[in-house]
Amino acid sequence: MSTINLTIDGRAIEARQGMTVLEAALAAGIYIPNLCADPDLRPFGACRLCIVEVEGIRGLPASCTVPAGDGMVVRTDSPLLETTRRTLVSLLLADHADDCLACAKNNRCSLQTAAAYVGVRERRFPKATRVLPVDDSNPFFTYDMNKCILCGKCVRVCDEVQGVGAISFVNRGYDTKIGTLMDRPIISSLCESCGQCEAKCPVGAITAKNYQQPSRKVKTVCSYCGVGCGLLLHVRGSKVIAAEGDRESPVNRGSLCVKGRFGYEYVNHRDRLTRPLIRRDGVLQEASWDEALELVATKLAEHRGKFAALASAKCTNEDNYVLQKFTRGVMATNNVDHCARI
Amino acid sequence: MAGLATTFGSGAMTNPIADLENAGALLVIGSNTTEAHPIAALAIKRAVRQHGAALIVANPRYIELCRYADVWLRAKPGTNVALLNGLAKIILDEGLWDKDYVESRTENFAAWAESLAEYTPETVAAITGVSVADLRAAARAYAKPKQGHAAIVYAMGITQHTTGTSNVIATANLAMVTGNVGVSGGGVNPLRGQSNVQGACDMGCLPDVFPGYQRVTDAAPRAKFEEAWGVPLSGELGLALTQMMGAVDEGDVKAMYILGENPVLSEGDASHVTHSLPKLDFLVVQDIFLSETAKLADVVLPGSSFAEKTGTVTNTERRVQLVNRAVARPGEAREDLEILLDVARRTARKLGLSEGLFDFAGSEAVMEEIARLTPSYGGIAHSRLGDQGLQWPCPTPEHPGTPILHVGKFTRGLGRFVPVGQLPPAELPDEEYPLLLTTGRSLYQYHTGTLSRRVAGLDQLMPEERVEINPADSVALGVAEGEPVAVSSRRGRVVAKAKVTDRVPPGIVFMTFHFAETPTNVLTSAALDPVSKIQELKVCAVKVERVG
Amino acid sequence: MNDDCGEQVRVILSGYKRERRWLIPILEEAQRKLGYVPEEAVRLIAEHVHLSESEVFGVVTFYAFFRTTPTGKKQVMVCRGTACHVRGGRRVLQAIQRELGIKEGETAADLSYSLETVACIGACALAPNMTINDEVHGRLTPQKALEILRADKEEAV
Amino acid sequence: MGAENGHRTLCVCEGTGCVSSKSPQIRQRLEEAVRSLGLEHAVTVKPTGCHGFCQQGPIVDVEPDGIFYSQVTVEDAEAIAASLLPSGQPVERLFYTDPVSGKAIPYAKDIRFYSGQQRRVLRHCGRINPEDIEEYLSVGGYDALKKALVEMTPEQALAEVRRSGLRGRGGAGFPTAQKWEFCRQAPGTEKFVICNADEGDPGAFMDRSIMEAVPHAVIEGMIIGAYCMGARRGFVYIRAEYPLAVRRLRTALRQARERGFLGRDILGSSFDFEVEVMEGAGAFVCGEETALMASIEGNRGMPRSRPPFPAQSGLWGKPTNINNVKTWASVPLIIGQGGDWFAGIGTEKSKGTAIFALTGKVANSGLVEVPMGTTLEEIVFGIGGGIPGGKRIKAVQTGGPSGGCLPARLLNLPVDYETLAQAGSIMGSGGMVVVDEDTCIVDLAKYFLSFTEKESCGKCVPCRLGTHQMRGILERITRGEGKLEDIDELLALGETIKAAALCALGGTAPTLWRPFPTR
Repeated sequence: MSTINLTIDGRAIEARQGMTVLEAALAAGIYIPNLCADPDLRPFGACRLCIVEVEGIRGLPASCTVPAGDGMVVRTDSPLLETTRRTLVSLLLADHADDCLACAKNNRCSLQTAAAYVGVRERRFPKATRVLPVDDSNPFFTYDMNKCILCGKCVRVCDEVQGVGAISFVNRGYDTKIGTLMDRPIISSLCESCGQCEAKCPVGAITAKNYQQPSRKVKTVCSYCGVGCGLLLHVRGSKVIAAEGDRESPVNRGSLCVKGRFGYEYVNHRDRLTRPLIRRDGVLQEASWDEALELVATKLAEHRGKFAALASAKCTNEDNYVLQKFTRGVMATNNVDHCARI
Repeated sequence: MAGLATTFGSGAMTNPIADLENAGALLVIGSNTTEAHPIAALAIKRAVRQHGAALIVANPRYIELCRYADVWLRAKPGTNVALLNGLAKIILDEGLWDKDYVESRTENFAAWAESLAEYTPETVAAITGVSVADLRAAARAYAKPKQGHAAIVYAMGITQHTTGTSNVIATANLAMVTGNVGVSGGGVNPLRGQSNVQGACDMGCLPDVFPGYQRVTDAAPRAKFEEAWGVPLSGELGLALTQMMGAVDEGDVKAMYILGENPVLSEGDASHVTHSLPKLDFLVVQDIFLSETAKLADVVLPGSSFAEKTGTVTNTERRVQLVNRAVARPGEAREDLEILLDVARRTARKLGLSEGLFDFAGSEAVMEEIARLTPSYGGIAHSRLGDQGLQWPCPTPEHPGTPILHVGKFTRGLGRFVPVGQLPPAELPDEEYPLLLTTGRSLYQYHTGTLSRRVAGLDQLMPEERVEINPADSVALGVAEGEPVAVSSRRGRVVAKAKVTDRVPPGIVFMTFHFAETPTNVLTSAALDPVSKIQELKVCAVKVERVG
Repeated sequence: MNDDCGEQVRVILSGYKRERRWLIPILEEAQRKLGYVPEEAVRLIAEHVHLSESEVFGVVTFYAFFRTTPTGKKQVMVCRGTACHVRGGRRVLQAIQRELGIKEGETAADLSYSLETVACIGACALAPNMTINDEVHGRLTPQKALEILRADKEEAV
Repeated sequence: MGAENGHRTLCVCEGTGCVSSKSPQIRQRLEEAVRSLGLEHAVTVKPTGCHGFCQQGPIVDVEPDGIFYSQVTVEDAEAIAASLLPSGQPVERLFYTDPVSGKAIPYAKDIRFYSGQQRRVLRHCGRINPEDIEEYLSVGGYDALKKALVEMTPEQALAEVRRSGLRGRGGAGFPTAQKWEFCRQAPGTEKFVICNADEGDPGAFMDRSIMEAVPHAVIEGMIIGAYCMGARRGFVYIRAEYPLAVRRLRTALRQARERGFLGRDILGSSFDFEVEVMEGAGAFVCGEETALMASIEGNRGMPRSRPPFPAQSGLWGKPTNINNVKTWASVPLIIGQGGDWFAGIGTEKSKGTAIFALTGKVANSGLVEVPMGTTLEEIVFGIGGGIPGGKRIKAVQTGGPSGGCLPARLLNLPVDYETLAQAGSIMGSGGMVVVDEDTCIVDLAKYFLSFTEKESCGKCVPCRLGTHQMRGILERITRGEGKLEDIDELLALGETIKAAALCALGGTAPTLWRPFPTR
């Protein structure tokens, strides 16, 4: 992959061929405010916050769509850029519900970040008066188009990455919004509830229900189908509170399906077995580990050779290895199988 | 898996999932990929929608992928061999095959080609119900993609038949004759159902092989394991799951240990399982919930969920990946490995065997032994897995893993064409049971529902079983949308609400097996593929009646 | 939508390749034949061109030519081009709204007329203009527009 | 056609304007009258495209005499037919009356509206039957194509276009040859040419008239262009609001195909080319070239950022050239008569003629073709005959919603790309709306803003939300609730939108009042 050299704000920057100016800047640690650019999605160029000045190009091109060119000279700030960005942010804020403190995306909202960066602190335009209905129909996430900035990330991830196309831009001009066929609730669309729209939404327009901030994230592998998607489990205390697709995983590159993303909940379920059970008088009753294991060992030892084990396609390689080793090495039989449904 | 082992020498997905995106044509057969393997389906959809790949879907039921398909082959259930042989015959007759590849990389071509003689398009059309025009369109699209190679993707719709092994061999023959094995964007790609089915197989949790598919009946590997473990080992084939119940009935098996599985709901002719398990003298179930199977146990041991353990799993593309503990276990529940080791040590002690066999400090140490004894895992260690994992075969600590199998040379040397013939399913509709039941999965539930039913949102999205039935049949039976119906077979009866839809063709009903309230597998047949011992869950004869 | 409608859409679809680029021509034909693009048509068309129904709906709602609700038998379009604007087009529109009892973008309850405005029909030299089912009427005054409409209603009877 | 033996042709205008006044019925009645008078061998009645003087329609021309009948009705047909009897006299009551002198003028050439023009691109408009390729061939049609394909290499043809100095007739006036060169040089074997016939500017109907009158000229230009650039497929993207133009274009394409001007191995040159018609569906923004391409592909017509430019990555990501109807229609002239001839009129930087749709508060509305550099005054007061009703002119609006208003004091400006741009407007696609003293400029500004707001695709923030806010401010001003700061806010918003909008629709939307800072 060939590299190119360009100058951004007087700094010499090296970038990979094929990068946009925005990508080159961000990679070099130069922040340009942006709302609709995303490394997983094709350039879109709608929010216009990432405008820059490029020598030899007329006007203020959006850095998220301009390919970085060798020898390019770019400025990311100038009085014109600053006023323009301030006006853009003010326009967005005029059209955006303003209950930041109560918003699930508070403190991780890109619009807040942009407003702080460009220095918008007061209302400049009259507040939009239209109120759009909140769509609460999905069990996992909520659509509130009063907070939508039409960056299109949800539509694009649903189409480009997930290949579902449950939502689309509907109408045009000022009436444009994100919607489904005949404007129905999301639950009655083709939506497969993967929640990738929520993951990509930079503002509070699409939020996970019962969102909580995690105290840490743990990398692991999804427990459902055989694809083996990379997960980041969000943990708070001793509870798994959310799952996020691992962008570094070569398997899913950040994508998840509904089960991968929301299906972790069983881990916390009240039905979880917490103590060994032994059948006494026909009824399973709680017992101590030592009691249970002694009984198991005693009974199994009695049936050496007349034993069979069923390993698990949900357990680890190490678990299964030990079970077959036990079956073959101790129980002296090759009667070991699993629900190999292929 | 036996099918691919016979033809290629290795029974696993040949190409990485991400590589499906590079295919110029895709044949998806017996796989409802978007529901059963949603993220694998993304690569297929991207290939089609963003790179213009041709998509051929072979499925009796209308699935989401049909929306993107250039050709949809709505073959009757149980006619896969005829369908695949028919495609191969057209490819040969129209000269669309890869002569150089066949000559240099394969054997037994002539005998196989001869065996196709009877599979003329007209005959195949009659057997499968697919038009000759669609057969030709599919054969051409698969054999001559506009760009790149052609990939085959399949799942249980191919394997869960009495002819499962033949079905798999037929896909392999098709891929070889068009030069599509051992190349990027090609291959034969079985998608595996559960998070670690591949790993469980790799680890030798099969009655005929030690870890790494080393046969128990072969002296050399047996000697190797005997030496490593310091115990004598049986050279006799063990019982497959599907044979175990019979052995229980016969009294040949007295005790069973079931780790995290729920055969009471997942196995074909499930009543047989429910009936047999109580005959055991002793049943241990290790699980995280009191599953339908655990309820029959003598001892239930509370294990750990994936979020509470550390170890590795191997996905469908042979990628060994790290599972990391995120949270503590609830109550007194213990880590699965710890329980297994404890049971093993205590039992060994009682039998006067060495406990040292199970003296592992943790899962990482277990993997060290696996690597030592399993050539394809030879280079695998927890410390190497990182973000990317490693795809086996990975024989040495320096080996980067193997994304694509059979590059330049098949695992068995030359790819072998194996003639296979169409045979009818074990049970077909008749007067008494006039409809054909086929089973599958839904996106919103998983397997027997043990996990997914305990996620409130998922249960809200799909709260109950719905029997899919064609509008024509619903009219004939006087069944309306949403009405409860009884579905019965020679083996059992269940009740569920009807979903009237032309996703299923007339004469066919579809059900999932996710719901304990509607244990679909009491209906299905226990008939087995003679080689793989997999049950024929995709075809059985049923009748549907109104209830109440 | 009744089955007949679905059948009509299937007939339309049979004339087009299953590629996205035919989406707008298909929608145009459906709009012309059915008077609007019903929900069921959106579904059938989406499947034909390998798109999701929402994506097709997004296209339908982008273009002014398409309707998702039934339109009147007669479609009155009042031009809101510049020439029409400066020559009193707005008063013509107001008069028509009063006469038909519907506003711009609406359809009469008896499905007799729909009223639309159009960016410009390009008959600027005759401004102000309107069209009734593709027939252009120029040099309008509010009075003349009403006469034309009333004559049209008579004819319909 | 000829004048030999006293043969006459009645050219009945069947452009959209005249059709709306029942010109097809007039033609039918004329045919009947001619038959009933036994004149069928001496008189031909034929439909033609737009004569340009739409305001005076329906128009019937008697050729070769050049008698011009205006505002003809069905009832006048017998009289016109009778006038062609050996004893007949012209029908004086149908003569055009000069609005200034009040005199009746029998001949088109004496009418100021026509005599002030220099018709080149429009020279066959109103003279030939647009639905008959024979008529186009009889006036030298497709000769330029033959010349280009048989006598010239693509390079030579392109050089001729370069020599002509032709600039894009659709907006900013980018040099056509240069644009072609970019596409020609772009790597790749699959290339497309597009004719942008999505004439959306309110107040503009030049493209419609050309397509209705001489569709073959557009097609011929496209084939030559495709030959120069190595494109094998072309598209005409045309508004669905122009049903007549669509029909005529389709007819013309069919005839051109039958004659071997389209298809494989055109005129034995081994050059293949095919053209398809794609109808728009009512979105002004699709006149923007990237939105237009999105629409052809079956998407919402939302523009995308440039670079990359269509010449590198256009339709389906392939190199694509888009030109406007007038640009394509100019090409056969350039190849036929030579680039130098074309460059012989106009100004230093703007060569050839400009075509305007002159409308609004002006005596003679219609289609006007004048050399580049003609003054506004000549167009409005000379050709246009001034302002009716003794009103005073206030301004001339050019360039549609993307253009601006030129106040009366600038009437002496010569019309070309640079001058208009300096004055704060643009040449645009050629709409020219005259505004008199009765019209409120704020109201006009509000009109254009409402238009832009309604037609905004909604993709980029400045256009979607900025025009909305600006219109709100203007509403307040027209309600009398305006504040002084509102003017500053309007100007500031205007600058932001201009600087940051994704495409030219948004980018030029708020410029209307720039020449009127004090309003």
